[in-house]
Formats: sequence, C-alpha cells, structure tokens
Amino acid sequence: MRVKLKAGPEPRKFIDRIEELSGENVYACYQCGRCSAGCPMAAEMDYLPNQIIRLVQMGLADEVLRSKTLFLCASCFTCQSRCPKGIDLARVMEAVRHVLDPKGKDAFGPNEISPELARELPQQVLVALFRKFSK
Amino acid sequence: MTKPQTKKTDKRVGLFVCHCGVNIAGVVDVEKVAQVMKDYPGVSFSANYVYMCSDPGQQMIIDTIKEKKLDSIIIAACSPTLHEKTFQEAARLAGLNPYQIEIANIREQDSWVHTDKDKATKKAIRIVKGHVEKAIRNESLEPIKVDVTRRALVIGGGISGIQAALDVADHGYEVLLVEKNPSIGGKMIQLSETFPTLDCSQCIMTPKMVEASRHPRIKLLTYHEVESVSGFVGNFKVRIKRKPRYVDATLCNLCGECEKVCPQVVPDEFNMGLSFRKAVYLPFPQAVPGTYTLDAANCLGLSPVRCGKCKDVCDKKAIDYDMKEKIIEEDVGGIIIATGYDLYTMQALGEYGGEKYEDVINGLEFERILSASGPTGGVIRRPSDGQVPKSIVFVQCSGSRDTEKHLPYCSKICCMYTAKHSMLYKHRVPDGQATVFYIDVRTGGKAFDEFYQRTVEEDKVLYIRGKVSKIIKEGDTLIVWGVDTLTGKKVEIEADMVVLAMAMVKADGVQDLLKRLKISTDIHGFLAEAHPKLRPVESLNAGFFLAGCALGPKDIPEAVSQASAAAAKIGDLFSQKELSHEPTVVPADDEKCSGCAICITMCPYGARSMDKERGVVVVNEVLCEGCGACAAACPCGAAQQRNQTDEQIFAMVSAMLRE
Amino acid sequence: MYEPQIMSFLCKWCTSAAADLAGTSRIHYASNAVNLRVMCSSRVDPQHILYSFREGADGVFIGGCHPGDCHYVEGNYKTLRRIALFKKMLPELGIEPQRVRLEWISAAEGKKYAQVMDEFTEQIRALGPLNFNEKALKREEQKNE
Amino acid sequence: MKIHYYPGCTLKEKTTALDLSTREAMLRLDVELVEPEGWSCCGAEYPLTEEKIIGLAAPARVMRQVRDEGGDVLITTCSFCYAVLKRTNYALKNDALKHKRINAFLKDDIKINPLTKEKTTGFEDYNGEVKVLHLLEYLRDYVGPPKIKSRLKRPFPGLKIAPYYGCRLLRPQKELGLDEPDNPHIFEEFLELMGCTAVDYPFKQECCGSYLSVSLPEAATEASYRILRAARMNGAQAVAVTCPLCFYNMDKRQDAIRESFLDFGGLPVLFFTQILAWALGVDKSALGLAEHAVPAAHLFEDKPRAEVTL
Repeated sequence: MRVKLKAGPEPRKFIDRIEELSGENVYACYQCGRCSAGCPMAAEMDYLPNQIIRLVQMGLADEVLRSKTLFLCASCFTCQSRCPKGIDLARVMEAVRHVLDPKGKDAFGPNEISPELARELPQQVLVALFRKFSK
Repeated sequence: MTKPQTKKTDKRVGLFVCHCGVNIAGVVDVEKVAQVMKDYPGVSFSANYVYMCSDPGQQMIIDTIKEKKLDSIIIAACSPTLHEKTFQEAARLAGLNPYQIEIANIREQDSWVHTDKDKATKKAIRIVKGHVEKAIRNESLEPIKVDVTRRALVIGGGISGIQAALDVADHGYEVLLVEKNPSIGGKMIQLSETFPTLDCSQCIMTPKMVEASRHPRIKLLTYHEVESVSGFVGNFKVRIKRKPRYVDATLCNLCGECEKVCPQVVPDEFNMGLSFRKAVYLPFPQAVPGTYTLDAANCLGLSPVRCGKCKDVCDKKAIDYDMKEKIIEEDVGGIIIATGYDLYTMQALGEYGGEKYEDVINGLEFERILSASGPTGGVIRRPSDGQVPKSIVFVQCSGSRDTEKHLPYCSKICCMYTAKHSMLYKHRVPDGQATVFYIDVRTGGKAFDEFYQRTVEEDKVLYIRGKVSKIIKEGDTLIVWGVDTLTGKKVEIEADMVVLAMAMVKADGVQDLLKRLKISTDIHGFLAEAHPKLRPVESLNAGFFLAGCALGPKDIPEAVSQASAAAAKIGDLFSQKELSHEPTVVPADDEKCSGCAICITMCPYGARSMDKERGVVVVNEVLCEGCGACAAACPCGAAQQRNQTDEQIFAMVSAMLRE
Repeated sequence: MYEPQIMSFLCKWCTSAAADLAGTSRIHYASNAVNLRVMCSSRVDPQHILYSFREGADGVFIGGCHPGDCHYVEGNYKTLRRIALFKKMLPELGIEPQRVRLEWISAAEGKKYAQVMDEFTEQIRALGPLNFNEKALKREEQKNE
Repeated sequence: MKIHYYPGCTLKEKTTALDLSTREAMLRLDVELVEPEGWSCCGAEYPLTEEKIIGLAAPARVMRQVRDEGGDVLITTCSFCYAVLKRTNYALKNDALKHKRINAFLKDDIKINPLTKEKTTGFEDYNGEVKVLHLLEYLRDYVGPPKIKSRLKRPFPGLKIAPYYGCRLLRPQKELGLDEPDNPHIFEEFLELMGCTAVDYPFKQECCGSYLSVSLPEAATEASYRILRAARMNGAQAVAVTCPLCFYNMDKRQDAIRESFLDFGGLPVLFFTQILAWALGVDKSALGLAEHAVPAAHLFEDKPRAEVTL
C-alpha cells in the first residue's frame, strides 16, 4: 500500500475545513492512541479513531471519507474524557460526516427500519440516529 | 504634578556619539547629532567617533574626561546590555564614578529599526537629550557593602541535599543539613537498582549518608523542619523546628527491644505501605542517624499509664515521653533548597483503578518490591495474594504529557526506569511476560538507549506503542485495554500486576515553606531557576540555590551535578570578603514620608518597614532590588529611586518629547 | 501625514530587551516612539503618563514582562492593576483610554514588539493629536464662564 | 412544592415506567412535577458542529419557557435529554457567539393561545438562567439524604444493584459536571441511601452501544453484553439505569444478547426511579414493571417496614 502525499494547499483545505467545523485542533494529537484503546466500537472499525485523526493530519481526505468508522462512532465521549490533549473526537467524526457529499445517500435512513421495529424503538433512538447518520 | 526644575547645574557633561561603522552612521546623521547637542544646556563636550568601543575610542573617552574635567558622560551607541560595563570601566580609569555613565541606545532601538534618515536622526537627538537630562541629575554612587556569614543551610536530605552538604563542607564551610523525616536518604535510598548500570542504590547511597553524618563540618538535623528565614544574602537568620523524636538518639543502641513490645502496627512508609512497622520504629536498617523514632501520631499515648511498654524495656533509658517540640535559631549566609519530589496520586487516574485494585501499583512501590531489603526480600510478589506475577504490564506516561487533565510535562526518567523495571522482572521471572505501553521512548543519556535496546532484544520485553485507556479486573486478573498504534489494533492484555509510571510532581508539603521563603515556583510548583539556561541552580532570590527534583524531574547523576553546582555557587558566595549590592535602591526620605506604609505593601522583598517610634518608613537597602514599584506608589514623593528619581524621569520625558 | 508622538516606558528585563532583539533582527517599524528604560514596569507612575501627555505625547506605551515572568516577582501585576484603574480615570480628563497601552512583551518577542509599535502608532494616528494643553485651557475657560 | 420537569418524548410514549415512577416518587417527597407548557423534543443529540447550531434552538426554547413561567430549576431523568439541555444551557452561558445566534432564531417565535387566539411575540433573550439538573442531582442537593431517609418505607436491605451511568450523564465533564467520568459516586450514593448495596464493576461508564443498536445491532449487542456480564460477575442482582435507550439496549434486547452470548444468564434492568418509588412506599402497580422484557417484579417483594414509625 502506498499513498502519495500531495504538496500545496489542497490537502490543507480539507484539514482547515475539519478544524473549522469541529472547533478542534487536530494537530494537537500526538497519536498516543488512547482514544482507540478505550473505544467501545473499535473492534468493528476499519480505521481506529486515532488513525482517523492521523489521516486528517496528513490531509488524506479520500481515505477518511471512505471509512466505515464514521458511522460506528456513537458519540459516547469516552475518548474525549480520557484524551491527554482534550481533543473531542466525536466532534471531529461529526465534522467529517458533514464533509461527506451533502447530497449523497443517507448512511442510514428511515427506510431501513421496519414498521414493527419502529413501534418498539424508543423515540430518542430514531431522532438521535437520523441526526447523526442521515442528511 | 511636580514640574522638573530646570536644574542649574555646574556639572560638566560630555557626549560621545558612536558611528559603529555604518551600523549607526548609515542611518543616523551622527555628525548632526553631535553638532546639535553641542549647544544643549549642560553639555560641555560633544564629539563623534567611528567605533567608541575600540581601544582608541575608549582612550579618547578617558583622555577627554580628564582633559575637559567631565563629571558625567553619555555614550550614544549600542544597547547598554552590550557595552555598558566596558564604558563604565573606561570611565573608572579616568577617575569617574561608574554611575555617572549613561548609554543612549541609538543602534538597536533606532538605526537598526528605521530607514528614514531624517526621522532616525531626530529620534537619536531626542534619545540623547533625554539621557543628558538624566546625566545632569545622576549622583555618584558606591556599591552597598555587607558581610557574609560563611555557613550554609541545606534543606532536604535526599541525594541532592546530601551531595550539596558534602561538597560545601569539603570546601571548608560549615553546613546545616535539615531533613523532615527521621532519616536522611530521601527517595534514592528506596530504589532497588539504578539505570543504566544496575548498581544497587543502597550500596552507593549508604556510604554517602554515613559520610554526611560523620563529616566534622556537617550538622545533621533530621526530624527537623525549617520554619522561616529572615535577613538577606550573606546574613540569613533561620528558625528550625525540632520535632520530638521521643527517643534520645545519643542513647539508642538499636537493640530493637522497644519495637518488639510495641502493640501498634501501622503501614510502613519506607516500603510504600506494602509492609508494616510499629509505632516505635527504625525507618530502615541503614537509617542515618541510626536511632529509633517514636511516631506520636500512632502511639497509644505518650504516657506510661496508657501503655509505656517501650519505655519499660529500654535498658538505655533512651525513651523520653516528655520530649517537646523546640525551635532553634541559626545564622547562615547561603541556602540550598533540595526538597525533592513526589509521585502523582493514582487516585487522579480513576480509569486505571490504582486506588481500587491492590495489584495496580506505582513505580516506587515496584522499586520496593524489587529491592533486596524490601517487603518481599527482592522476590517479585504481587501485593494482593503474594503470588509471583506471570505477567506484568507497565504503563508509561501515567499522568504525564497530559495537558488536559493531569501534568503537561514529560517526567523524563520513566522511560528509563520502566525499561529497568521490565528488565529486572525478566531477570527474576524468566518465564514471565513483560509488556510495556509507551507513547515515545526517550533515552537521551549516556548508555541509555543501549540499555533500552537490551531490554527489548535480550530480555524480550514486548513494547507496545499506545496509551492505555483503562484497566479492569475480572476475578483475580487485571485486563488492560490498550492499543497498538503501529498495527492499528486495539489490544486487551491480561495481567497479574500493573505498574504505573506515575508522573513526578512537586513535593508534598513544601509549598507552604517555599511561600514563606518567597521562593518562586513555576506553574507546576517546581522551583523556578533564575535563568533556565545560564543560571540553572540559582533562585532569583539572592543567596538561595536550588538542586535536584525540586526543580523538575531528573535522574540521579543530574541531581548530583546540580547539587555540586549549587555547592560551588555557595563556595563562590562565601569566598567573597564582602558582598556588594547595587546602590540604585529606593530609600525613604524622612522629611517627606507620611508613614502611610503603602510602599511596604508594594515591596516583594520585605525591604521596607515601619519605624513605629518616628512614624516613618525605613529601608534595609541590602534587601532592596531596585524595581521601583514603591517609588511609583508613594503619594508623597518620599520614595525616590537613586538615579531614577521622578525628577529625572520628568526631565527625560520633557527632553524627549519637546522638539 | 500626521506623525503622532509616543512616549514608551519599557521594562529593562523584557520589553526593552525585545526592542533590542527587534534591532538585532533588523525588523523595521514606525519611529514615532522614544523609549525610556525603567527597571520594572511597576516603576511607571500614572503621573509619568499624565506628564508625558502634558509634554506633548499623543500616546503612551508601557511594556513589561508576561505575567509570572516578572524579574521582581510580581511587579507586572502591580502595573496591570495601576494602569487598568488609571485608564478608567482618563475620560474624566478628556483623554481617550486607548491612548495608553500596556503590553507584555518578553525578551524573545522582538517581532511582537515591532508589530505592537506599528499597531499602536496607527491607532494613535487614527485618534489624531491629543492637544492636551489646549484642551485643558478650554476646560478652564468653560469653568470660568 | 412545584418543580419544572422535562420528561422528553420517550418517557411520554414508550418508557412510561420511568415517567410514572418519577412522578409518584416525587409526590412522596412533597414535590409536584410540572411540565413547561408546549415543550418539544430536545433533539436527543447535541449538535457537534457549528453548521448544526439550529439544533440548539429547541432545547433553548424549552428552557426559556421554564424561565418565563418563573422556574429556576428544570429536572430530567432521561440521560439524553439531560445532556442536550445542560450542554445547550452551558453554550448559551459561555459562548457569546452561540448565545447571539440561538437567540436570533428564537426572537421570531410566535406563541398563540389556543383559547383566546392571542399572539405573544417579542420574547426576551434566553441567557442560560435555568439550572438543569438530573433527578439524581436534585435528590442529593435539593431534597437531601436526611429527608429522603426519613420518608423511606421499604428500603432494600442487601439487594445488590449495579449502577449504570452510561455516557450521557458523565461526559463531557466540563459541560455536564455531574461527577468524575472515571470515578463517579452519585449513583452509588443514591443506591446506598435506598438501602441497596451498590455493586462496583468496571463497566458502569462504558457505552451500551446507544443508537447503533438500530444501525449495527451486533455492535450494540456486544457492548451491552459486556456491561451486563461484568455486573453479574461482580454479584449484581440487577442493573439500575437512568436512560430509556440504555434500558432498551440492555432489557428489551436482552434476548438478542442471550442468543449471541450463550454463557450469559440474564439480569433484570431497573430504572433508578422504580427503586426510589418502591422504597418510598409507592404501590407496585405504579412502577410499570410490566414494561420490562426481563422480569424484575420479584425484586420488589420485601415486606414493608412498619409504617407506624413515621
């Protein structure tokens, strides 16, 4: 596997956008990996949370935007509460989800829930889920 | 607002304008400056020259002072930080008082920062005019002289304090070594083996301790605490509290009978609470002084009626329940602070469970477990059930490098001692699994990296790059949640024991003392050096020197170097016949002082005090550092800084602002 | 163009050293200020500032060490309190408080010193001449009427 | 005493057990819970990017209504509502820009009285005046343990309960400030006050999988399993929760958990308010125990303490 790091302002634009949206300084991260060590969903992820930050730091937008990890983050803030640099990763995840093609398909939409399940689910789950994972 | 009197002065002021090659002359019209100033009131001589600091330049100054009988001179040249001393020396050779020299900075603050020649020249003239006004009003001053008490106080009896005391004593001066605990030795005596050479800490430390106790010029004051320090450099008065030991150290022969009969069992501090001691105890076998101490806080009652068992069995009649706290006063000329450090509390890291799980311990606890004189006799056993752990996880940066909730700095020695810990574990439990979680391995030091590499290559310790998030317990087993950032895998490891490399923090319980001594600390409570590069073992407070981990995390050789350096600084101080002090201080004018005492509150050095009888402020000029905060606050103009009086400032402002 | 006159009081340990560093780094900036070096910014008495205005200054700058870095332990805190109070008084005298500026500039911040000088000069230029004595005269007259 | 109470959507519809037991219990402590007029959904998730700032308008409007009704305290039990309301309040108090932008949205509100058709406009800016409290906080700091203790009729001697905090009560600490995220006590103290034994286990603040139980059920199943298993291993007879979603994941979906993890023996999940209500003497029928998928009624069998002592 080989990636080519682009020089010039292009990668910087992506990083700036993520920082602007999230309000977090992704360069504050020194890659200790503590977020990943404590993440309850890490087992399911293609990229660990610290790797998502790393990819953002390197400006590798395509890799980040393709990652399944974005839709595994439940915003439980465990990483945020233990991050030695106080980075709120849930915000970074949300910022990256926002950058995903705004007109694209929902990562998770109402059609994927059967009426029976919908009857059973607490309201908050639906509101939260659509807020996080649909356009 | 007082208007400066246009002082009619018969003072003869000379002006020397330097070209500094083209550095000044390229932008400032130096000829013009010299020319314009010729007619300025008070100026008796004005000239310019290509390099004032050169030998001919200096000679020109010397000759002119003599020839023109100048009382005061202004050198318009580079920043005073560069050549003020040079020109003062030249003037001194011509018989002029050094406080009659003014440096007008027309290079760094004019010719080098402006390009418009006309403006720069005008600015140079303003600057020079200001200094002429000041020079007209400068007094000749002599440094203030004070005697030196050639006796040092060392606070803290760890390796830094012991080394400092030994060095000062070997220089030929008397030393008081004050230690708050019953024995000297500090943290180093608790360590097992030291990196990277693996010498036994006690083996190299005990001879030093004994030497300190036997040195004819060292007075050992263990179980003592410094209460307060008054006075100033060369002449400190120290109040020291002697805590009652309830055992006469001169009589105690270490028979240990008292300990056998004592019914009170408490956790042993020396073994980090991993074993127990009695209320009457010897801190550790090699303790210096070698005497038992009765810990009153845990004794059943200091009275033969309550218990009295120890007193009964003591053949030497060394136990004295009536011993009282006592304050002693001593005179010293210089003070070395070596109060050491403590480890960050494990309670602060709830996610690691250090407070909950017995087998999650800190590095110092593990040192005791490794130590041949420790609670397990050097066999590695875990605290909960005494089993030999088959797997230990070491967690570096526990609390360090965490800007958000804990300590932002690197504790510097943990990488090395963790390597040592894991190596020693593998030496003693060859079939055990040692795993180290790290963020970076920092091995800057002589033979450090080789040592670390040996740990990995020869002792097969598994280093995993990632920070642990949490430690949980299932049954008897600890489970460590980590990550390997190199492979991008979240890892969970079972461990029988976890050792946390806790951050090093300011020593517990000395902050009050430092506050009383007005010793400044950094935001983490470590001592602040006078200059981080060039004055690393001095405090900003004259006469105070610093050494060891009280300044910040460091290893043994570095602490010892600092201790020797601080001792050398003491030698430097004591070798002077008398001390000089800058005379540009702020006296109080009796005539003008209303006794409002505002200036006293302004002074950070305690130099000003109230003469209650006369109702005016008096100044100890030796303590005054000349900041002038009091002068600015004085409502009566009674506090005037020598050679920077309000009158001088007003006159300078007028001259600098008026065309 | 109107060139304002600025009186600067610089602490010896930090801001004056920063001005020196700006020099050794050859950073060019506005030449409107003349510097008076004091041992500590806490030596600056509000009287010195008022006096500067009376003597023709349009702005007064005070430079000290960053909080916590004072060579005299806490002189800069005293300055901070003093100047903050003093600035509240200034409107009473018909002086815009923006004409007094206090900055912490360390010995390493030569560039910041130059920037602040340029900025402050422009700020005072925008405010225009102070004409302190004329204003004082006018107030006297009004009082007499 | 009347106190403003925000039940939130889920409590109104699906998790009435939490709502009912809360109201009944509070009545026994002389507190009548009143809902702010015309409250809407809080939005469930606090928006994490500036772009979604509009999401703060709804919770801000609820709190403004509380203030305008003269309330200074708003209590909630649902962890999601708690986090959204409290974080919104924090933002309005501490972030001048958000304050400005949110109030700009709220300024154009029009309220129509359903009877008189009278229109109200021109609302005052909401500046975070209302204090948002979780019921646990309210019980500890406002009602106080002595009063609660004096009203207890049926404490639970020796019942071992594992408190489950989850995410939304504790994190982010700076904004919520309920307790230490990795060393919390408030829930334990509550349970001990109820006469239960609070079980210490390492998963009390781990995530249950949250809304991933819909989008990625396996992940949530495992997350919830790990919590329940740890609670059981440490001797718990039940887990107590505050949040309807945690309840859904751990109780309603416990069958799914058992299907995936055959070693797991099952564990009842309770709302903390059911424990409170029962201890205060509320009738079993008002606890909503029929809503539970994992039977829990057997835990409420203790003989009432003699009522004459009060």
